[in-house]
Amino acid sequence: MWKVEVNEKLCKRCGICSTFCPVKVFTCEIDGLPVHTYQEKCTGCNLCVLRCPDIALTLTGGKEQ
Amino acid sequence: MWKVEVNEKLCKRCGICSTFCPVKVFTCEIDGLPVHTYQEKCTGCNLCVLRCPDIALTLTGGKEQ
Amino acid sequence: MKAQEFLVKEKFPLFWCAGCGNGSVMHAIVRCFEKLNYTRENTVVVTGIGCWGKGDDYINTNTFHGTHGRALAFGTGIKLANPELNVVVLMGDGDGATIGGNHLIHAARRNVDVTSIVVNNLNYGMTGGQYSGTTPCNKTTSTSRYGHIEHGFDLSGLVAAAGAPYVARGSVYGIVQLEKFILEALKKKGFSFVEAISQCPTHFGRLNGMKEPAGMLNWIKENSVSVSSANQLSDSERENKFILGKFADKEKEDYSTKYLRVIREAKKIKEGGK
Amino acid sequence: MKAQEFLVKEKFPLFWCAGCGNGSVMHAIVRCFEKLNYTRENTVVVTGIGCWGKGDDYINTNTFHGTHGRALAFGTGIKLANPELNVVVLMGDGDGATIGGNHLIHAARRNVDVTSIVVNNLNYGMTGGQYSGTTPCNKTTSTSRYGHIEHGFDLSGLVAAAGAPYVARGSVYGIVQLEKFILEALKKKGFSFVEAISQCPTHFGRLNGMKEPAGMLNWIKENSVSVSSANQLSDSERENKFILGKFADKEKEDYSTKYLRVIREAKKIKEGGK
Amino acid sequence: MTKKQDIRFIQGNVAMVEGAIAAGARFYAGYPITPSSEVAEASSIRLPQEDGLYVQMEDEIASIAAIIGASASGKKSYTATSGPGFSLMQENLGVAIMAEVPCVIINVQRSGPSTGLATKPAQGDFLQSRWGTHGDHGIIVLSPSTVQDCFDLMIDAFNYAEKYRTPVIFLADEIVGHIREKVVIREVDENEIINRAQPDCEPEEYKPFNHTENGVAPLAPFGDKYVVRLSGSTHDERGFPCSRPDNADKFIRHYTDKIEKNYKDIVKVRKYNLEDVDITLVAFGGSTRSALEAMNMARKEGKKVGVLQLVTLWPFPEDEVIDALINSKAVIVPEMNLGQMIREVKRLNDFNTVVQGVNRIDSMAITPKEILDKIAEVENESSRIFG
Amino acid sequence: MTKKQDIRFIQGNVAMVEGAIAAGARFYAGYPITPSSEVAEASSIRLPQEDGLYVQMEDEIASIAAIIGASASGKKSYTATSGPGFSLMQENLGVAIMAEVPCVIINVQRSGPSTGLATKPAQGDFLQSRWGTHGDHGIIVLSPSTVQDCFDLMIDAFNYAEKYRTPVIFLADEIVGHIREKVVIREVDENEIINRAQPDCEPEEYKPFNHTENGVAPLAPFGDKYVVRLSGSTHDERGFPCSRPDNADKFIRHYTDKIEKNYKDIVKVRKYNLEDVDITLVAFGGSTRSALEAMNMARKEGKKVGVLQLVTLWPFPEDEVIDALINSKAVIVPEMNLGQMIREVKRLNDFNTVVQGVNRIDSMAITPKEILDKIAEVENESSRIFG
Amino acid sequence: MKSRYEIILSGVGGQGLVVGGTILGEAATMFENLNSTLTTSYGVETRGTFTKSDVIISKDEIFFPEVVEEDFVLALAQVSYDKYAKLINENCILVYDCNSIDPVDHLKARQYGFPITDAAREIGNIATANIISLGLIVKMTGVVSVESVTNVLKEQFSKKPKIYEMNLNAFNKGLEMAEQL
Amino acid sequence: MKSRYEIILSGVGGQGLVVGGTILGEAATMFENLNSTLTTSYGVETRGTFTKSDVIISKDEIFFPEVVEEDFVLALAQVSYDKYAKLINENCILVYDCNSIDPVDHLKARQYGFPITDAAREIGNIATANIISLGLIVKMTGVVSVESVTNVLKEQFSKKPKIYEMNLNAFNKGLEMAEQL
Ligand SMILES: Cc1ncc(C[n+]2csc(CCOP(=O)(O)OP(=O)(O)O)c2C)c(N)n1
Ligand SMILES: Cc1ncc(C[n+]2csc(CCOP(=O)(O)OP(=O)(O)O)c2C)c(N)n1
Ligand code: SF4
Ligand code: SF4
Ligand code: SF4
Ligand code: SF4
Ligand code: SF4
Ligand code: SF4
Ligand SMILES: [Mg+2]
Ligand SMILES: [Mg+2]
Repeated sequence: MWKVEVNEKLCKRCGICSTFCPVKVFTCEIDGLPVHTYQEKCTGCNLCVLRCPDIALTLTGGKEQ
Repeated sequence: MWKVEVNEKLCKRCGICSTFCPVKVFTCEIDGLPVHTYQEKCTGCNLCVLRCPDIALTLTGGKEQ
Repeated sequence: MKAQEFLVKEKFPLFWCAGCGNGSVMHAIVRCFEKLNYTRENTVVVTGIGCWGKGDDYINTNTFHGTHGRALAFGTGIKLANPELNVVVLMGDGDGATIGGNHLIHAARRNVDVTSIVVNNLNYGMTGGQYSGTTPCNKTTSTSRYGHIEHGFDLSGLVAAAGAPYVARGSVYGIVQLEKFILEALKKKGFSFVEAISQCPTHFGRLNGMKEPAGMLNWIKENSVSVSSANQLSDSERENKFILGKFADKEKEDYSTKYLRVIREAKKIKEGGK
Repeated sequence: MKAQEFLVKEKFPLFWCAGCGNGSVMHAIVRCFEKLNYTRENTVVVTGIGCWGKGDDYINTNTFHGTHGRALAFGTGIKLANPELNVVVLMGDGDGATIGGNHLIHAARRNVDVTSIVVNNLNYGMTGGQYSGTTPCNKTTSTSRYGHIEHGFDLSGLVAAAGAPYVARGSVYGIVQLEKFILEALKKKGFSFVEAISQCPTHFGRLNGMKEPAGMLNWIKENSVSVSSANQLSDSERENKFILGKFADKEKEDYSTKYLRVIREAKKIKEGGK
Repeated sequence: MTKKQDIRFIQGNVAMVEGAIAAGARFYAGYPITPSSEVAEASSIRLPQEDGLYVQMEDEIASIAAIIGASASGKKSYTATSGPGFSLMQENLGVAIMAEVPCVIINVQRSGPSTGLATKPAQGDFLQSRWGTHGDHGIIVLSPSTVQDCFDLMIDAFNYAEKYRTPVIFLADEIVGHIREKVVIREVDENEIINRAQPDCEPEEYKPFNHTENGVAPLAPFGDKYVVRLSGSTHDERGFPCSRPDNADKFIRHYTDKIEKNYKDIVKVRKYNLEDVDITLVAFGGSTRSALEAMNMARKEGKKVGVLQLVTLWPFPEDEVIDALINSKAVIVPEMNLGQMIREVKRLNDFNTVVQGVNRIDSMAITPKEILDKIAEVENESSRIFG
Repeated sequence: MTKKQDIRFIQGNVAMVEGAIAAGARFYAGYPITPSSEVAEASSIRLPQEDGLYVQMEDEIASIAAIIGASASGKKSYTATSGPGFSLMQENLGVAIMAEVPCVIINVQRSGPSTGLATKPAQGDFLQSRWGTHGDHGIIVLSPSTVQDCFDLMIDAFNYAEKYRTPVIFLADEIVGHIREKVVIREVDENEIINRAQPDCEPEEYKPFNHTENGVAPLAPFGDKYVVRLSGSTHDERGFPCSRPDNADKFIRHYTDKIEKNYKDIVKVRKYNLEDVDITLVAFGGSTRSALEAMNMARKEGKKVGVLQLVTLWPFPEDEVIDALINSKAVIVPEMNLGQMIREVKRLNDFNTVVQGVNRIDSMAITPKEILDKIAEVENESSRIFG
Repeated sequence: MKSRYEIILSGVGGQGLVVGGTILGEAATMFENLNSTLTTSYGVETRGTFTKSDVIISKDEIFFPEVVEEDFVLALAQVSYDKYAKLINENCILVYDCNSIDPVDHLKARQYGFPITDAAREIGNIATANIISLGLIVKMTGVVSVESVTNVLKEQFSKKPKIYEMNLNAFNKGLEMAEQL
Repeated sequence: MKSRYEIILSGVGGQGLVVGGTILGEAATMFENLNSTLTTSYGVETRGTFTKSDVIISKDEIFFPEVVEEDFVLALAQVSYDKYAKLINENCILVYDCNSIDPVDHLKARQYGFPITDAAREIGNIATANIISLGLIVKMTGVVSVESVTNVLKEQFSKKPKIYEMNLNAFNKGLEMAEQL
């Protein structure tokens, strides 16, 4: 399973990761911090990581795990 | 008959009029001043006048004359 | 007014070298002024610095002789402040396309209704024949004695790509066509651009084995092709040719016309209170 | 070296606004550095002034932070003086295409082997969202409150017309494609150019009714078409779209390589006695 | 509501635009730069409301060229920039000087050199404003210290430009450009406004550079019944190029003389408590505010301190500075640079007056306290003089 | 044939190129302009012969940027221009100052302002060379008076640039740039040449702006084992942007101090017959030649006239000028402008010495006769002093 | 009121402190016969980092426009609280947003925490924190009258009734919160 | 020879006067132990209008490089002849091209007309007029030796034997013409 981790210190709560996740994996906390909620749906496409303007995301895991 | 007159004071003896006259009407004097020698061949195309960089030529006359 | 009356006859003979193409282009321009019934008072000729930039010395209209490369920027102010004026901007290839290249592409984009006429003699005539932004590859100039290694702009292609509604390239050899382009350009409402391939026998000609004043003009003649036949050429073949013809001719609302809408909108808001 | 190691982590978080596209492009660039095995020592990142022009603050290689609009001119000197260096020039649309437009087209023509990456966010982010040379017609900016009346450049089209051997346009939304273009551009021997359509939510987005940080990126997404499908569009349709894809990709000997011939020739003549 | 139209609480940069419009300006061309961008923004909103035109050019070089061109077409024109852009304008500034085209160039100074600190104040362009362009020339430079100045003095700037057919530099700084304070935007009386003289001769006789002994020639706009030749190259009365030495001599002197010889008309200073001083603070622009505060504080301590504010910076107010040098035991020059204006003061000091600077270049305003300290220091050092 | 290699009869502009090459310069970027174009032309021919590189840029702004970039890559670099181009270079001159990148900028002065008279001499850029770029800064300016100077002094120019990590202005004029005369092109001894200091620390420890008390930090070239951050914005020791006031203060002072405090090393003057003078002619550049001729003529008439030639113009040779003011009854300053250098001389004149100018701005050289006349005039006027 | 009152509005970029200061200044200069200056200090980084505005309101002409001795400090972000908490003296009032700031004890100044962010959320727009703060300032200092500020708000938003309403609410909320002191 | 000899070469742009002056200067400085300066005056109009070169040859160092008192004037065009004919004094030699210049009488200077243009045509290139003139100058003044000038020509054209020959012919032609005086 894939896991996307958010670095809270770097994240600026812009919502880009969640808005454009092809499978809508994220939910947002009240202050906008994204949470990788529906983790099981995550395809590991990495797009959120690539698009995040604040280099705040890391993708780990994968099918095998 | 057409007549091309050369203003000696303006002409800089560049040879453009004579070089590019479609019917080779001009001859040149020793210092390069063009002379409208074979006047009868002149078609009145006006190209020499238009191309002369020193605005030194005037075309007069024409078929009727 | 007659073409000849647009010329400052007292300043003749022209200071340009024997065989220089500048005079031919200037002559064509004043013929167009006559055809369009321009007056001295409603016309402004704007120039930069260079041999061609001295064109305004011989033209009898209003003139503005600015700095090297900036003629279009002066011309933009002149026109926008009084859209009734016919503003004609004369630039060399150094002036208009090398140091002034940015003003050229932005003027094309901005679409202010001025006409620019670049005499492209492939080098800096005025300062002694150094290479410019249009000097062809492999040619010799006073600063490329070992052969020029840069590629010159396809200037008309560039200006068209920048968005100009009217762009055409002619040559001093093809003077009749050139005059037609100039006439069309002057008539065009919006930014118009004419490139005149011309000869600098003194520098470019002499340094490239064309000793006679007429030699470089002959070389231009021999290396010219029309836009339509150029389509069949390869890239590198194209580069060694002068492609003559129209590169753009379309309608596009000019800046001053559009600005009337800005004023209308602004006043609406002003009157609506602040 | 790993992409992350090219970043100056101690300077994080990035100073850019929430949702600004600059960070995404910067991330893509350092990923390419990793892929190409660049080192900090053999790479120089050159920037101008602007929000994107602060990119070098976060990159760990050699850097040169110059003046607004002149990054390519500094980069030209850096590269020509040491052709072994990887020279990457980061510019905004104001920086690279408005004040710096002339350096851009001449660099494209001159074909010095540097890679330029313009982040085109359609306005001057740094100074408060004024219109730039790429702002689309009718949009609102802090200096076109009544609607912008100029047309923005088709920047990639312009750079291709100026002679660049490699030109491509991507977007922050299409980040994978963008990264591919950057990689190709870095690999290209000769002048290469990548335009990244990006979002400035703070100014352009906010003033044009896109309030959320992600709003402008979404707008970019919705208005993008590929080069191939753009061929079917009319001129005015094209103008309102972001046409993504490659505009040029050809081989052209770069300046430094050619200059070796100049040196050879010069020495021959020197040794022949002067 | 009438009140509101008169009194506003706005930035200096915005007041400059209102001043320009009041002076009759209807054309702005510029390129944004911190800390002057509000001048652009306000102009883009306000000018079309008054049938004027705002255009953003591709750079500062084009911006100054466009305003010169627009002025030649008869529109009063201005631009605004800061150090980096002002440096870029230097070449074309020479065109305005040489072709004698009125225009106003606003420089809102920031911390330099080079890109420096864009949002921070400085006064490091004082000497550049006089000598930045190549070749001999004269120039008028005015410097505001309040938002009210930004309005009122801008009218003077256009008036001088029109009267003397010359570019005028409006040398503000980040402090004055960005401060918000009360300003009275008044309707300006018509006869407060100077417009360039117009020819009344026959069109054939008109020569755009046929200067009278003490003045400048009338300047017809393009598009009128006159034909006008303007040129940035050395030219004759008619505007044709001319390389005769006597002609060059005449015109180059003219560019300086028309300004220097009208010193009395152009030079403005403000005198605060100078009737009875030991120490005069000579200041300009934003630093004047620090000087005035320091003066008030010093007076409270019973010290005889006055302020000479130079409103006109160039031509340099030599007479007034000389008076200050003569009438004071010490002159202190607070400026946000390493000592540029003080050079001029020292040049005039044939009186052995103590002249000292208070200089700050760390991008912070000079505090009144620093000036007070310097006053104390000078008093101590020269106790024999004061004693 | 050996002789021929040493002695040549060439223009000043061409000798400058030989001087630059002898100094180790291997990179030229420029944009042609009269009367400096021969520098470009000779460079385009000579540099590739020495494995150097010549590139013509699209304008002067790009030209100075390119030489700064090339210098950052480790090549000694130079450009040449005249007034209009020098004005355009002012913004990026600030980058060289701020990023402390050595380079040499040749300005062959012509008659201005603006386009002026392109082929005619003047010395109207004297003060611009000091104050042309915005913001506080220091700068080194050297001025040649002979073709031999064009060679020899150019080596000094590069040496100063490298030693102090600073742009150096080589302020020539049309007279010196275009005159042809004898010049000895010598092979320069290696230890005559200064190259910028190189770091010897560990790469991680290297900070490109970590200046020592009295000097400048070593500057590694791009591409070496060090990582180098250079910036035209206000930055810290490592080259990162920094807006702390104390940092701004430190660096802005440094740009001036590193030059002013090394006055003794940088200032060069030449003294002719100054041991025993009544009147000292203070001159620079092409006008020095007129002054020397006048001196010889005056000496023949038995007048005690000497010449102080300022070879370094900035930092201004204050000590030497003060000596002249003290030791002479009168100082005459001949210059081809309306009196720029004389301002500096007057600024230093606390001695009531008579200071007068001989000024010519009509694009002609000052003749020795004019100086002689001024000498006579000064003698008459101040007969009480001389009496 | 003192004849010269010095206020600092501090926080991070984007919190509308300049707008707040401008409203104060307008109230003072346009609706009361006072002088006022507003200066702002920010870095190149206009976004997300420390900024402050100095507002001076005075019966006399104001020369030096920077706050020399704070009478009132508003802190809307931790960075700015930290910066001022230690600096200011006993005559100064320090107001901070207790939703986002951890206060320290034993200050010389009198300090008051208010849930400004919460209140702004309640009003429906977090961007109204600056106007709420205005209410606090006006109530706690009396430097300008409530009426003057509402006049300014009215003129400012005359063409946007909804926004006017929201801001008026915010201002009143601030007044209220101060009332409860 | 005088210790300082002042020569003016005048005509219109394009006549090769600078080349002529340079050869003189090279001869003096590189092959004789003399000093020399060459300065040229021309307008923006480098083409077709009046230009002149000042050549000074001296045993001493040369400071002021402009001719103050002409010892020798060469005029290759009517404009330049007209300009100098009246100015120069009795000690000066004036040489002009009698093919293109109408002289005036009663000059203070000693004047000599030579058919320089004709001679150049004869040699096969009108551009050699300047070198022919050199021959005249050298012969008539002795300011440098014939050998020095031929040395310069040899070096200058070492790689173009034909052009060298032509120029040598032209120089000799000038010497010859002066001989016949
Ligand atoms: C800022 C500036 N740089 C350089 C020059 C010198 N200059 C004058 S004209 C010219 C080039 C002329 O070339 P071009 O524009 O092609 O005109 P041409 O002489 O060929 O007609 C140059 C470089 C100048 N006057 N100003
Ligand atoms: C010569 C000069 N002019 C103007 C500026 C002010 N300035 C700084 S950045 C900028 C524009 C930034 O826009 P862009 O290049 O598109 O970058 P962005 O901030 O959008 O990333 C401007 C006008 C400057 N620094 N220097
Ligand atoms: S894209 Fe990045 S910065 Fe934006 S919300 Fe997601 S993690 Fe945070
Ligand atoms: S990796 Fe892809 S699917 Fe998973 S959260 Fe990110 S964008 Fe969504
Ligand atoms: S083209 Fe004109 S200038 Fe040339 S030779 Fe003919 S007439 Fe004379
Ligand atoms: S008019 Fe035509 S045919 Fe007649 S001379 Fe001229 S070019 Fe030749
Ligand atoms: S140098 Fe060239 S462009 Fe200039 S006048 Fe002569 S031929 Fe024409
Ligand atoms: S202002 Fe725009 S470009 Fe600049 S950081 Fe913010 S979002 Fe990005
Ligand atoms: Mg040209
Ligand atoms: Mg941008």
